[in-house]
Amino acid sequence: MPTPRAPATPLWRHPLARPVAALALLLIVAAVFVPGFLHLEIKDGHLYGSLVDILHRAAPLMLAALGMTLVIATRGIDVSVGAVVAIAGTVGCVLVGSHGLAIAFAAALGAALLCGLWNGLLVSALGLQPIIATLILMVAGRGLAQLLTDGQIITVYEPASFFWLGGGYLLGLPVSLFVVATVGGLTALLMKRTALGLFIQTVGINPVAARLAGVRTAAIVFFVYVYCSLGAGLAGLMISSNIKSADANNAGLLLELDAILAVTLGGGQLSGGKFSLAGSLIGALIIQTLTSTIYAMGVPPQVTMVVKAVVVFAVCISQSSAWSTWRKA
Amino acid sequence: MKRLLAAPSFTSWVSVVLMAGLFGAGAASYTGFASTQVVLNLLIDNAFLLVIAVGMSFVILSGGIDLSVGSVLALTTMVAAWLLQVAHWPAELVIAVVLLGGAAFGALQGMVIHVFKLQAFIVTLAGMFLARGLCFLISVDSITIDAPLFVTLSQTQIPLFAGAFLSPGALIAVVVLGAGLWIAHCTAFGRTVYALGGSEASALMMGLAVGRTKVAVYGLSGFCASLAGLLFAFYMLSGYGQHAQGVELDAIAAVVIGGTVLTGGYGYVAGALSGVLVLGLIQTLIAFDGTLSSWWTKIVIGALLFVFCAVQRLLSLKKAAG
Amino acid sequence: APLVMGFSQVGAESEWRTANTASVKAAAKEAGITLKFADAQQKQENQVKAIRSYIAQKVDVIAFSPVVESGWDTVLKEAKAAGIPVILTDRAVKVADPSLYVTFIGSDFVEEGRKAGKWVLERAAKAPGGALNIVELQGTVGSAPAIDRKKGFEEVIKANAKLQIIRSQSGEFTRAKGKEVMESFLKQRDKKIDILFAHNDDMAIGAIQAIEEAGLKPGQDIAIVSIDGVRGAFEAMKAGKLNVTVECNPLLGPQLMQLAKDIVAKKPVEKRITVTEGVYTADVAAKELPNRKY
Amino acid sequence: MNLPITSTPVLALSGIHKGFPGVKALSDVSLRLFPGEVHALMGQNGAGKSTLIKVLTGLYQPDAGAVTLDGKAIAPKRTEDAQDLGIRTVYQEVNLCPNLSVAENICAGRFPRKSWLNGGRIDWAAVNAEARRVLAQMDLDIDVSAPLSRYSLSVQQMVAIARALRISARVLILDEPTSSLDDAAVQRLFTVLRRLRDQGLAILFVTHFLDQTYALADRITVMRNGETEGEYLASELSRLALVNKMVGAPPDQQPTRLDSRASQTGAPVLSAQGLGRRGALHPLDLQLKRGEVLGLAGLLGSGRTEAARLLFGADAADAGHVDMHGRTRRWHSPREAIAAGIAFCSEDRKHEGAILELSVRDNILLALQARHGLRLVMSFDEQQALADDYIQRLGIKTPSADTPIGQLSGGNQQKALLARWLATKPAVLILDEPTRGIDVRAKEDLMDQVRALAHGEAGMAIVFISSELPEVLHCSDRLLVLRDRRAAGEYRRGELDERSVLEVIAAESA
Ligand SMILES: Nc1ncnc2c1ncn2[C@@H]1O[C@H](COP(=O)(O)OP(=O)(O)OP(=O)(O)O)[C@@H](O)[C@H]1O
Ligand SMILES: Nc1ncnc2c1ncn2[C@@H]1O[C@H](COP(=O)(O)OP(=O)(O)OP(=O)(O)O)[C@@H](O)[C@H]1O
Ligand SMILES: [Mg+2]
Ligand SMILES: [Mg+2]
Repeated sequence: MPTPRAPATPLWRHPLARPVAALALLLIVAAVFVPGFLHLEIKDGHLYGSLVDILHRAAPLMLAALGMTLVIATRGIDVSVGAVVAIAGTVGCVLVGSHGLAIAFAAALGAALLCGLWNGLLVSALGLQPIIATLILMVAGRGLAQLLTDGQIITVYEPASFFWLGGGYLLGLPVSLFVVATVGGLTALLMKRTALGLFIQTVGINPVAARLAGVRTAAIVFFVYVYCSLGAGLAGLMISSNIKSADANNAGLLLELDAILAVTLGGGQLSGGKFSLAGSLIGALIIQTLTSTIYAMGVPPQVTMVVKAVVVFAVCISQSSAWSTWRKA
Repeated sequence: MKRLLAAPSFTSWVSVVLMAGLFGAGAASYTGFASTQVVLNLLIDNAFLLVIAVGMSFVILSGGIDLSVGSVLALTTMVAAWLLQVAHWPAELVIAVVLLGGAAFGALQGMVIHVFKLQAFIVTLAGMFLARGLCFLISVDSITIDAPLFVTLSQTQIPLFAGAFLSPGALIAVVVLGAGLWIAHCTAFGRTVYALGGSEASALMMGLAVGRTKVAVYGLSGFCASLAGLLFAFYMLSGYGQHAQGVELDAIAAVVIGGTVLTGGYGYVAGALSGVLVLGLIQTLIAFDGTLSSWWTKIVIGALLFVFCAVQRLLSLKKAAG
Repeated sequence: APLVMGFSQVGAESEWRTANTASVKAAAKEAGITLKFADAQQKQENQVKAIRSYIAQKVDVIAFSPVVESGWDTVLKEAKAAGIPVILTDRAVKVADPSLYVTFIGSDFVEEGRKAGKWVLERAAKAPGGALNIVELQGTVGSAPAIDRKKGFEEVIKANAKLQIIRSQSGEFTRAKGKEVMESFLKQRDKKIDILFAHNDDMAIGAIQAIEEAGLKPGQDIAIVSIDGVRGAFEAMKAGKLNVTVECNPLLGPQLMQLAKDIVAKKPVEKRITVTEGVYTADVAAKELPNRKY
Repeated sequence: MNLPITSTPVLALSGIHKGFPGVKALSDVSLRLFPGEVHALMGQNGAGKSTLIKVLTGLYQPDAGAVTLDGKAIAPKRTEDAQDLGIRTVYQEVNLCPNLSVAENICAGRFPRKSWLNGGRIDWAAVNAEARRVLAQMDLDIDVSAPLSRYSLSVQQMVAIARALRISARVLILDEPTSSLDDAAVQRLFTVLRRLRDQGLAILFVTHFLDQTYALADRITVMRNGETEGEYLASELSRLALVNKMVGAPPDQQPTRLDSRASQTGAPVLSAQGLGRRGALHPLDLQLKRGEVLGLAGLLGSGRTEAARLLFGADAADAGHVDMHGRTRRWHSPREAIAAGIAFCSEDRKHEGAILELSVRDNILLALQARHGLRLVMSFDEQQALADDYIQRLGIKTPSADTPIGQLSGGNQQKALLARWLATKPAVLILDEPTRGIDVRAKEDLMDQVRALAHGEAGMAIVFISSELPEVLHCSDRLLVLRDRRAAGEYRRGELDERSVLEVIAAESA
């Protein structure tokens, strides 16, 4: 949405200030406790280091979070993201060897599109509650993907160009980052240069008023689910390109939860309405930084979850407005 | 008929009819399906889910959500097992402690949600990580429970008629359901929960006890989760950090299938029963079929879920139009 | 009437598991046994439900691969009361009364860990110089294979003080997580990594990619040992990227069916039946690869 | 009737300050409430009346200042606290739960219970009886067990009042309770209020209707721009003086009235043929010509809103159709009606109008943009200019066009929503209670604007619905009276006076 050009509020009041601060704090903690965490070097002609890893690993999550942001902005939720990741990755891997890159990508995104259309249909035409509508695909989706592979992990050996999306480098940086930047940029442009952002928020805040004002509420809702699935499809291709295989049962497992978490950490409200694409991207980075830091610090696996929980609590509470008033009092 | 159609509980009735249809289909296709014990097994096997779903109903009716229930269940089994097997506490005390602990865990989440004005989703998601993580801090391995009380409760069969039986766990679940119904419809707390779901801002302006109710709702859900944990412990006789993975989604699905609206305010606690039974029936159907591969199992569950929800929705729409 | 067997599988979480299921299904067909198959999607409660439904259907014999070891007493008692014999496959259970099941056929995870440890021990004996640093990719936290394989491995390598596990993190049995965790290990530049022990082949395959991307040679710069022996592992060994895999044989279908027939025919069977499992190193990989069925 | 001023006030506020980011809503406000009086709080839109009330009831915490009840300082933190202290409030917007039944909305918080012997559960029979009893005071006989959302806004407003009346209290606060009530309902409410006053209750009453103020109030406090302008005895303050104190300008001449000539009405733009919907409106014929204002008059629930909604396609008609520019149309959604040039400003601004969290600019732009589709209708600067233009023309009091509309006072929200529809330059404009919650001055401006829009070059055809008969009579060129959800008569301007219309409206249905 067009933001006011002359922000009367100081910089630290900016809605993104707190997520950014949380991210910075995490990085500082990591840098202090893990020697060389911030170290970057050039290896094989590209940047190499934990920071690059974080960006690289967060890419699929960022794609999923972008879509989830819009879905949540319309008061919806999409729990089928992980399943769509599995479907798209599988379709891509099954076809890429025999039919070539272009067809495999088109088919994978086509499959994701179908998933989105299905979700959109259930939510906007049939009027099912979003969580149930998408739960159906969440349950069945992995089954469909496994059906394609007969339960096997499909390993891709050829063509090498397939590995470029999830493992290649461009200008010294992972290709996946450029993909996220492009998708994110295009989405932001779509939101700013068209009325889509306005409509999405309107539908999320007050669907009744939106309808009376002449907004095509059903079409908007339909769109966000399709968009979200497409993003998930791209993420699926990225993940399977990265590990050079499709694992229908495990690819993108619980990605939907992380995506929702990313959106909320970035300041999005699950009750719909105002959204921030940049905030969600930062939210995704917070999650990945946390995971990477935990790995790097050598936290024992059985403690990992507790650490994660505590950090999420801390980040949320520090971001709440009640906290600031509380502290002052 | 007309009155039935006009009743606000129409959606719930649709569920019951559809469920009967589903059962009929099973009875027609598979031998041994149409037996009393199969029906009772639905209740026995899903007792813990029913208890969680009752707690979840309140949370969802109040316009919130609680993702931590599955983990709290696991934590309860773990703590109970540890206290019984390692610390050798008496079983009655252990039961009291874990129930209180679960309620406190839930209430604490409610407090964080209320005081810091945070979203329930994110707080309970963190609660989910926390509870699951605490399990592994106690032990990564499973702990077998052999306390006599638990073993007895686990293996008692309450005979009904013609050889059919019910487990104590199932009985407890039914009692919890009854209590839930009573609380929702006959107490001020229950009505405030509905009011919160209808419009929290209005409830606040109407001078209702918004904060207290919110904390209590999550406390209740935590209590139900730990009670479900006990039922689970009776059922499995073990404490384990991986128990009941993803049960929160099952519970939410059950509540929503039972006709409660996820955004709060509309629905019935009784719906939880029909939701749980539908999910259970779908699984029983698949187990009786016994020819589906792992992936077809998922697809068929999804498809049945879809058919059920779509039919339910279309019938409700038709009623709204007519 | 043909024999009816109810079989409750854990899920389809890995290639190994899928091979296991396929073997059981094929063997049942071969043996003329009617198979009632149920997938529990990794949930114990679902397995209990399935077993109860088998009891209600009055099958002749019940077999299942338990998700967890504990918590089976009640339902197995019900099966016993209904007079249905129970066979455990793949994983054992802890029950107070061992007569609740007739026999257990499957691998021993602790033994697998030991085998992996022995290979490392031998390598350490040959290697000159000081300490050898090991990193470990664990399976899903709390799962039986992860706990047991770790236990067996640690038990054996204790014998040599040169061997040290410097890092251990869960890779959740998947390629993607295995790769991510390995990437993180490789970024720690304080200690050189000599050996990687992965709780399954999938994580090892993911880790191999991470090692290559870090500019190192898997199998040479870092020795890799993993467990399962799936086809992908043999391919990696053939390419010289994986040093050894400890087989965990999923193909126990034929043995299971034979057992079922014996039990129904009231023939005596042993309480514990192990499946034949080998340890395959890179040098035999090329020869062995065409024989792999999974 | 006035109590001597020497008696001590029940409730006193002094030196209240309250600021929101960027706005100073209240500065140094004082107010005294005496037992047994009706105290009117008057002021223009955005003067700070509602904010003051919210401070009083603990919904907002004042930045500075003191509130005393019976001489003791109180600091309510929640409405709950205020309620326990005996302060009952009806807020400006209907703040009830749409999902609960009418009876529950009235009794929630203090349900009649069965005895402990019977389990102490809520006594539903008593709840319903109690609700019926309170509503009966206002002559409202509805099914109290039906959910609140089933009823129109005016009924909901009565329910909100009933809720406040149910429990005896020390202080009763009513923030524009009559904004969508018809005359009869207002009279019944007043009867109740007078009785309560005579019982010693202190009543604080906010309204924009001068008639009502003088009919009821003993004392008047005037607020202007977030400050107390002064406190007066109603009997000593003339209407003109009151208006001047509110507006803060020297006495103006009577605002220029438009000529009462019957306007040049042109070709029919929109007509309805047998338009109806089961249970809501009997088939209705109606014609609307270019450049005319058609007033719809009727009692609560007479079907005016429903008629408007059907014309606009907000509800699907199950009988009849509309003719727009000579073409027969059946609306499937408001979109089609908007595309054809119809605009509809709903009576329920909170639920059907305002997008509370969006800026005033976006709210104004919404309908225009929606008609255009996804391509932006205009550049950001032009949007800003358009919004600023309407803010200025309609006198919307807002810090900037970027302020979320939810932070505006009720009346100003209403104006912004009117701007939304004016921006679409419709051929037909349907206004359902557009004067709701607008102050005296703004109301006159609005009515002048309405007539200007119709009679000026734009030549808009306007449907004007208001529960205020004088307004309807003043505005309309033609008047359609509805009764019991069907047309009861149609009159040209000047054919009828207020009295006779009232007779038609209230006539016993056959
Ligand atoms: N929550 C809020 N945030 C920011 N500003 C607010 C908020 N509530 C009210 N205001 C501002 O405070 C001022 C006073 O508003 P208030 O609602 O008290 O006016 P009012 O006198 O009740 O007007 P009306 O007659 O239109 O209801 C307005 O300028 C309004 O914009
Ligand atoms: N007093 C009432 N009793 C019962 N139902 C009512 C009453 N008032 C309104 N309604 C409901 O409102 C619907 C139509 O009223 P509508 O809102 O069109 O009337 P209106 O003339 O605009 O009156 P209002 O002043 O209430 O807005 C009816 O279908 C009816 O269900
Ligand atoms: Mg106001
Ligand atoms: Mg009306």
